[in-house]
Amino acid sequence: MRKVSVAVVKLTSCSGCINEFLYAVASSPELLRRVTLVYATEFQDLNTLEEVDVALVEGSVATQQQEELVKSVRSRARLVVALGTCAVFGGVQAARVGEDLRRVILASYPNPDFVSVLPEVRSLDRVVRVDVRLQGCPVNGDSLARLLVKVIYGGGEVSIVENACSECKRAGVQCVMVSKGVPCLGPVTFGGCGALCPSFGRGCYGCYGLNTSLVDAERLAKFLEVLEKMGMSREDVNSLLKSFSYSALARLQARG
Amino acid sequence: MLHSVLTRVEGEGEVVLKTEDGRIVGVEVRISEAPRFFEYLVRGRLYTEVPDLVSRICGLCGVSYVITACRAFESCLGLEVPEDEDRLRMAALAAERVKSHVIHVAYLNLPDLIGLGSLGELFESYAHVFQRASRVVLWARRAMEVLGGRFHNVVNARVGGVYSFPSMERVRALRRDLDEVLGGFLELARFVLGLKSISEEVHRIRYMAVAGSNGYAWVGSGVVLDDGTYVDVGSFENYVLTEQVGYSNALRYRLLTGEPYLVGPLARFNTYLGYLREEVRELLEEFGWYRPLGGVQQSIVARVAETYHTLLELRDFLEGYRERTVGGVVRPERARGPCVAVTEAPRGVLYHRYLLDSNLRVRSSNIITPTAQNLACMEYIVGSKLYGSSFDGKAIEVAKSLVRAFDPCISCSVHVTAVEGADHPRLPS
Amino acid sequence: MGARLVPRVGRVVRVVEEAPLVRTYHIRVGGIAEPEPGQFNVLYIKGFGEVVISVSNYSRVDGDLVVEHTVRAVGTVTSYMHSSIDTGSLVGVRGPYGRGWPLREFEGFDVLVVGGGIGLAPLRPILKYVARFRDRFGRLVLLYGARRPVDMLYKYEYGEYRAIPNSSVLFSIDAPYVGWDGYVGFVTDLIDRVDLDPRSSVAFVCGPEVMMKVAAAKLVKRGFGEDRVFLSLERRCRCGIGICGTCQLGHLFVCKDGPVFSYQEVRGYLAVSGL
Amino acid sequence: MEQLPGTYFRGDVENLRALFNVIRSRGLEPIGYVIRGDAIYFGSLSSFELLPLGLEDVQAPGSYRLYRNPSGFFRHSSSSPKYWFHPPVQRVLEVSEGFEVEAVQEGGGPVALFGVKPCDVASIEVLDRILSSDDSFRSRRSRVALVVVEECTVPGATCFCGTTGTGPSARGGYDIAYARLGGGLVLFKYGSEVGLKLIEELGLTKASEDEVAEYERVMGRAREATSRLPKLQEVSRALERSLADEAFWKEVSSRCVGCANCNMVCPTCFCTEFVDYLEPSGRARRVRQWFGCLSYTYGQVAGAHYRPELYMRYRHFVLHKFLFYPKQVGLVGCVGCGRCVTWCPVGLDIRDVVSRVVAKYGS
Ligand SMILES: Cc1cc2nc3c(=O)[nH]c(=O)nc-3n(C[C@H](O)[C@H](O)[C@H](O)COP(=O)(O)OP(=O)(O)OC[C@H]3O[C@@H](n4cnc5c(N)ncnc54)[C@H](O)[C@@H]3O)c2cc1C
Ligand code: SF4
Ligand code: SF4
Ligand code: SF4
Repeated sequence: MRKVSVAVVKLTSCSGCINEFLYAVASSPELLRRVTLVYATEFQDLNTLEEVDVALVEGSVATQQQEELVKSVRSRARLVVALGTCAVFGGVQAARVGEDLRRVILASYPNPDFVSVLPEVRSLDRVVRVDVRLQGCPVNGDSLARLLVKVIYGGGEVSIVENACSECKRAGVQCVMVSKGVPCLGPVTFGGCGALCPSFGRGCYGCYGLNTSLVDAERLAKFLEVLEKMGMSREDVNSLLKSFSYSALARLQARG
Repeated sequence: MLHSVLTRVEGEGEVVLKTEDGRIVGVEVRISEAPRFFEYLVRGRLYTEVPDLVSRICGLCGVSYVITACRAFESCLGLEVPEDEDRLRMAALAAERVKSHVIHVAYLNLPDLIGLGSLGELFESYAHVFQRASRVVLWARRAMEVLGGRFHNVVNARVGGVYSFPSMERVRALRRDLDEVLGGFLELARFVLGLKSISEEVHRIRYMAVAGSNGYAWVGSGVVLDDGTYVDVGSFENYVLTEQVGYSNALRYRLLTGEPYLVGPLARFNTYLGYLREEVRELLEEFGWYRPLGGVQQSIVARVAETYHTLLELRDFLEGYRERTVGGVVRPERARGPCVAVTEAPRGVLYHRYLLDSNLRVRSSNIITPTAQNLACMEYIVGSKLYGSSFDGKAIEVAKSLVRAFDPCISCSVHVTAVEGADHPRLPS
Repeated sequence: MGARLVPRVGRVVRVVEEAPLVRTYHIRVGGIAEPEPGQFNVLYIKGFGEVVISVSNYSRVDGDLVVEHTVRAVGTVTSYMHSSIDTGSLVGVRGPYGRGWPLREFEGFDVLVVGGGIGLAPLRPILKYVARFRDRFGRLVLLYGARRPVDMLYKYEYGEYRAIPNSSVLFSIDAPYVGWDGYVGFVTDLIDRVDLDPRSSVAFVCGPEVMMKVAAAKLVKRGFGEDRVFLSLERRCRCGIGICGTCQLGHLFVCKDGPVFSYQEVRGYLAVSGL
Repeated sequence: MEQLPGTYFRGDVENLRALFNVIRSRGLEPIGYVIRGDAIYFGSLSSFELLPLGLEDVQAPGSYRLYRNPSGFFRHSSSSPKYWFHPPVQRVLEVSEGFEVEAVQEGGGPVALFGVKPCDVASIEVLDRILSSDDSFRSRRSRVALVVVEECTVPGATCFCGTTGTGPSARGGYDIAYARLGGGLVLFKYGSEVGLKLIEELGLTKASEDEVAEYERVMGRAREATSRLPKLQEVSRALERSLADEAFWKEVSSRCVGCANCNMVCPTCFCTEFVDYLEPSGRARRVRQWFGCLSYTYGQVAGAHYRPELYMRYRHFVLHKFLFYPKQVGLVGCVGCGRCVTWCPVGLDIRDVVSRVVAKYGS
């Protein structure tokens, strides 16, 4: 029986995606049996990072140490998976980027000199090569389990890029934007959550990230006009996008 | 010399034992988890957006964050939450406690008690225990999915209530499966409560829990200390001292007297022992645990008791559940004073305070998390146990297991703030 | 109830390493029809997905077929095949599907075969067919280009192709290579060197789409009728039987109306980018 | 069997209920528009009360509202017959550890389309042809034993079925059609022997001349309201000429965000993707699910993309309906329901595109 060695690496994040990993393996004893955790500070004591088949990396890179850690992980891992929105896009912590760092720190700490972080918050792919991206805040544990099984068998997942709306419609959920006038980021957000927010009657706030293979800056701007008409200010959408799609947004802006 | 010894906690942190001539002379709990500055991130945001955002502080107890933020805003904006909606949110909070406790008890703490290094080993040698635990966690996950949308960062809570009621069909299915889950849980509980390796050591510590809760400790109007002192949520910040140390990314807290204090399951257990349900009491009595707990390593008993209690409460909730339509959205005009609330997160008292500007956007905030409050206590307990003893493998084990018994969730502890700086208008007390 | 989407289970009986990232799988399978040249099968790799692969040859063994599929590892399923599917492995097979090369219609004609890279795979059955029914066709000319000599498929068979009476075989590679004394440049350049009478010839082309467009334009310029130039096209193919819709090229379904089309049928569509 | 001129029958909603009950008593499961929560879905109608009779939808580009209105008229919601005939997610294969392949079988008894709109009935005919080799579709299709159509006396603001010739009155392919007129009057007609028998069984009386005249007046108005677009042949011709006009297609699709809502709500969009599931034990499952041509992956292959830009995919959507569908199956793929207009979150309007293309490329 084939086993894969897995490293679970945490950067700047909340551990939510790591917990989805825990769920993924706990949900199936057979899966657990095929995973050898070789590095996971959260679950075990043994912690030297050797060669691994898969590194699941949660979080974004916000400190010098993390940058070094992730590079060393890359050099030892066959497959690097960016696990979750933080790793794929930067995560909520990226909303501080571009602000005066001292002011940022002072909002939380009385003594800013004790805290050392980088001014940028980088998604994983801006530091190392990433093989698989699994977005979601948190990542969908079932998709992660699916991927792990395929990796264990020596393959991967066929990628299908579509927006949250497709999932929404397949699930038979009525569009909240069109039927209730509730602003929703679903039309520009990666699918993967199963249209969670709309299925609870609320608008999507974009935690699976902005799908830049579908929208460019111009289309996004026009879409924001629509949201604005529904009562959601540009400012609020932008802060959501910065929180959940930081690197995608940066890419869009760079493309012009 | 410095020796780092900690792993198997949520997030990144280490316990550093300082030695001189081979003897331990100091203990530092260092939180190396990178700070995320939530107090800054919520600035300028409309109050309606804050719950979803602060939910990201912790991947283990997001519901607590969401509910604390919602309640903080509801109180200052004068919003009434319809009773059914409140109960639905509280049920999600309960499911979160179950999940968090079982993960800690079975996956993180148990290996210490039965002398194993990791989850993998636990699975190999105690498959039955592992499976029972997993079943409870998976059920709790489903409960959170049904009630709140997902396992972490639930989406079905808003300032003023919830977004929608789950269908009867899904709730019934949950209820149906609960009996089996409860049965399995009881086996797990008996296994744990019967362990001889739970330390009887007593720690002389102060503790704090939410007060004014209706029943066992969930949410309330303030906090209560072990000596019965009641502190209203509005003056919480005046009763705790904030400190920042150079070796850690997390703030830490003490009582005004300078004493460290404990929050979390043990504090709740000791404060609310009489409120535990009959069935829980009987179970505890079976193993001689129906009594105030004296040391942090006994927190596992509190977790088991709370889990059982909570599962039974959830059973009642599911049985009484009726599908409804949600109340309308009320758009308040202005906030009356600071927005504050306390909640019992799985790891203990969680405090939020926000100040809103006239556009109902956050001007400043302070979030005091349970683990941050426990840090000083951790150092104190490990220090008093190990001070002067020789640094060796045994000392490391002792330090580790003591810290782990706190179930420190480090992700959240680095998002602790704040002594009022120039940036923060001081609260009227 | 997807009877048509249900594969037969076959077994890989032989694997030939053709070139870097290209392997030919010989799969023995029962209960499927004999493929026409240019048709394809859909191979199902359990748990990972299906891929549409041309039949590059086949033979009969005790009532079963052994179908040969030359697969280049380019994406998820094909890479997995290369790493994990070997002699003895089970593979699902559906097919044969699609409209193949119209060989029957062009009996008596000279046959020009132009292939690029992996595109030789669906053309190979033409060579076998002409060899088998030699007297039904006129001259046979094969033009085949690859990036490097090492990338050329079926190297072990070139002698066989050359040995077909009244045939010629010309090769090209993209850039000079040590030890290569053949043509260097695009395979489409070789079209100029072919002395076939376009009025009595038919051309069968397969390769990257740009190469096919250039080849077709050149052939037409040389006097081949647009209805005498045939291309085997590619689009995203999922079902193979025209019900998933993802292979549409204009109103044509590549899987069931094609994959082989006359240039006449598709020229207009191919001229519009992104149609 | 064609309707004989003048053979209209009169009745009311109670007769409709009676018809519903007769159908059920014959062992047919009525399917149609069903109230579920605060929305209307297409699916099994377990009771007459679930029909959206007292509801009214108000549609506009990018906007849909449902109101309670006893005298209101319901057209349709985002959910079309496609949900039932060509379900959004279908299991195709179950494969064991040892590679035994099992096709997923799906049973079910006969059904009756009940109260389904003419445009949606027409959409089923389109699916009929395009999915003729889809076993799953055909097996569901073959379960339809009776068709009861509700004609649209008051079409919605995004409807253009008159242009596409698919409404607002029933065109054939039905057993019974009825129209709800003012004052609770329901006019019935039959389209088959079976339909006529049923009408007789209900004991309906012939409609008066005045009633028929009123019916014709109402339907005429409805037809006019939905027929304001250029002729279809002209649309196809213009589209054919517009193929390579990149600038035009970029311009008309400039607000599109590629969400594929239009594809999902369109009753004739049938495209699907396949998803493979693998269990740790080696058991596998293949699932087929709706997939929109506006999604990024549509046209993507390993190492290349045939429609990398969004305007190309939007263009394909429009072309497919009006230009390619006719060549593929001999029917225009658009049935004029207007769903893609209403349910597009940015309100992109296919009617505009069609008019503009004719304005620019029409003869
Ligand atoms: C008629 C026809 C004949 C073909 N014959 C051969 C052949 O003989 N040898 C060979 O190596 N390749 C052939 N291909 C291409 C082959 O189908 C793709 O290389 C293969 O599907 C890639 O699958 P993947 O899962 O590795 O790639 P991914 O990029 O992971 O693709 C995922 C899915 O998309 C579809 N897809 C992706 N690329 C293509 C493509 N180029 N064409 C069609 N569908 C695609 C497939 O359904 C695939 O499973 C043929 C394609 C067509 C249309
Ligand atoms: S294209 Fe639009 S109007 Fe036409 S049938 Fe589809 S959804 Fe209806
Ligand atoms: S319009 Fe697009 S999704 Fe719809 S059927 Fe045509 S190709 Fe498929
Ligand atoms: S046309 Fe509208 S509904 Fe269709 S993909 Fe574009 S934005 Fe979405």
